[in-house]
Amino acid sequence: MNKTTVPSSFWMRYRGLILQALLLTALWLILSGRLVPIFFLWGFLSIALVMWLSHKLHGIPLAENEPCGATRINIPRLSVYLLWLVGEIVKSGVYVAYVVLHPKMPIQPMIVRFTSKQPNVLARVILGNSITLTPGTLTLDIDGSRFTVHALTRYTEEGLVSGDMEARVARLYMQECNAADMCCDIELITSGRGRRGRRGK
Amino acid sequence: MTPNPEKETAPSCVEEGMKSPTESPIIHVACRGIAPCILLIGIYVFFHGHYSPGGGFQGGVLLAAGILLLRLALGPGLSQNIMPTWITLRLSAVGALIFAGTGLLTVIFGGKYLDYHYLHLLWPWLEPAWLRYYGILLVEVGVTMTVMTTLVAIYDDLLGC
Amino acid sequence: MDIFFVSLALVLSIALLIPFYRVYKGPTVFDRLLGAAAVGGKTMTIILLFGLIYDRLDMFIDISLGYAILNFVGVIAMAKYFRSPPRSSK
Amino acid sequence: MSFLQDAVAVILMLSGTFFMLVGSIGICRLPDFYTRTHAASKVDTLGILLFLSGLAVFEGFSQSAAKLLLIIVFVALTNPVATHALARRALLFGLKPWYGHKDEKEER
Repeated sequence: MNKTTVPSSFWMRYRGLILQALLLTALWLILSGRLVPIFFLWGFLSIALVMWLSHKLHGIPLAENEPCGATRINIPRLSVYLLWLVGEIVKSGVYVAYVVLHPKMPIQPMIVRFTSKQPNVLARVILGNSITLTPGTLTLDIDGSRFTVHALTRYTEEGLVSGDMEARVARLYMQECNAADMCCDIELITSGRGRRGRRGK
Repeated sequence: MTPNPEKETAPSCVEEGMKSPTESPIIHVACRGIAPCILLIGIYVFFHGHYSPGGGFQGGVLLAAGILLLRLALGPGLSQNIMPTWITLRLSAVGALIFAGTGLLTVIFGGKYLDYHYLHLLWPWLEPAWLRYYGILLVEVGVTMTVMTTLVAIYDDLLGC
Repeated sequence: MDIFFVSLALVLSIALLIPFYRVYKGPTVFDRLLGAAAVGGKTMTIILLFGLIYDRLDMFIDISLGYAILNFVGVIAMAKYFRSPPRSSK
Repeated sequence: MSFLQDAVAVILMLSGTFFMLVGSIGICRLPDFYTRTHAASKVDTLGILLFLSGLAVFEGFSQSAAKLLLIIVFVALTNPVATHALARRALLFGLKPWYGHKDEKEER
């Protein structure tokens, strides 16, 4: 495992564990809903048990060549991003419902491959899930930083490779980035016989 | 289109697939993030068997689901950290022992099998309602441990490790 | 309001039965799995509707939460299991 | 207030049921596995989310609504992951996507 720069302050160092404990406490309070002392005791015991079990997980890296806990996500930006994602879920549902209900079914499926310059593996995971939730695109595979995406129509593919969403995800981790050069090495597969289009940027 | 020639010729034996960790980072990260929450939900279901549907068996199944999710994501090798294979059968024996032992304890104290009122020799300061509560909780601890560890042990045994 | 919930449950059960066509007919095993996963998601909502009809929503929410968890774990496990190469075509 | 609450809940639940129905139809109607996965992942997720939020509005401010929010978060997190797992396995399995009517004509 690579040795990462250990953040100096207590908060930055144990932020993951503290946040997880807070999350589990909230989960227990929502689930239990009984404000009786004995259930506080049980809750404390079970949260301690789960924290002890999952604390062993923190040493395992998320992916190969990827140190664990190397970068910190920006929480205020994450909440803004989640709000934006809710809007995208609604849009994508309406769009695919329109495609399904349209009598002619205007689809032209294709597979898009591209390389995205995301800073770390968590950003790639967030990007992959967001691609699945945004209109007409579905993540098929992530291999390193190479994404394989199934797009329903030409229009959705253009929205995908414009790099807007990638820049949004990358901004969760970095200060600023340019949407134009997030997404490179784009490869379109539009037919079963190896006819491919290639667009470089 | 041939999606990915190297991957298609990868070892295709089912057991090899189940033994290796998940390659896709999405599934890996999602399973690792969700598994602790599932474990907590399992413990909640087990503790609240009195008030809502649930209890020993259901809680045990959910706990086993959480551990199996980690087994699926990390592969059997790394997830030995969470619950090693050697401990599963022993824990299930201990669980059965707790369950049967609570019953036998009441028999020893002079009552019928699982007659919780006779547990007052163990905890003389408790009222009968609480005695019942703790007795059932003790039995459920045994059931939960047995169910959870047996399910995990079955999975490990199927993989042959 | 009860009539509304019952009719909603009827419509939902129609929506639940349609993917069974895909489970029965599906040309590949993945189509069948997809149909089964879709059935699972709708069953979860039907359980909640039954909770509303019987006025025991707090109880049925726990059931549907457990159902959602087991559905997810099942799909992940099956997706990991079907790794063998396609058999020689008919 | 209560009337408004009920009206919002009914609208949300009706639209959720509609989207779930459309998702089911899409699973049967679309031509190949990958396009069906689109229907299952997006339309169904939206339907379930709308339905559950309708139920939460109907319940008002209570513990049940909080638990429903929990299920909403859980479904929104896990549904795309589950469909991604299936689609990825199909891709590695070697299942070929369908590329539209144009191709079929050319091949004849």
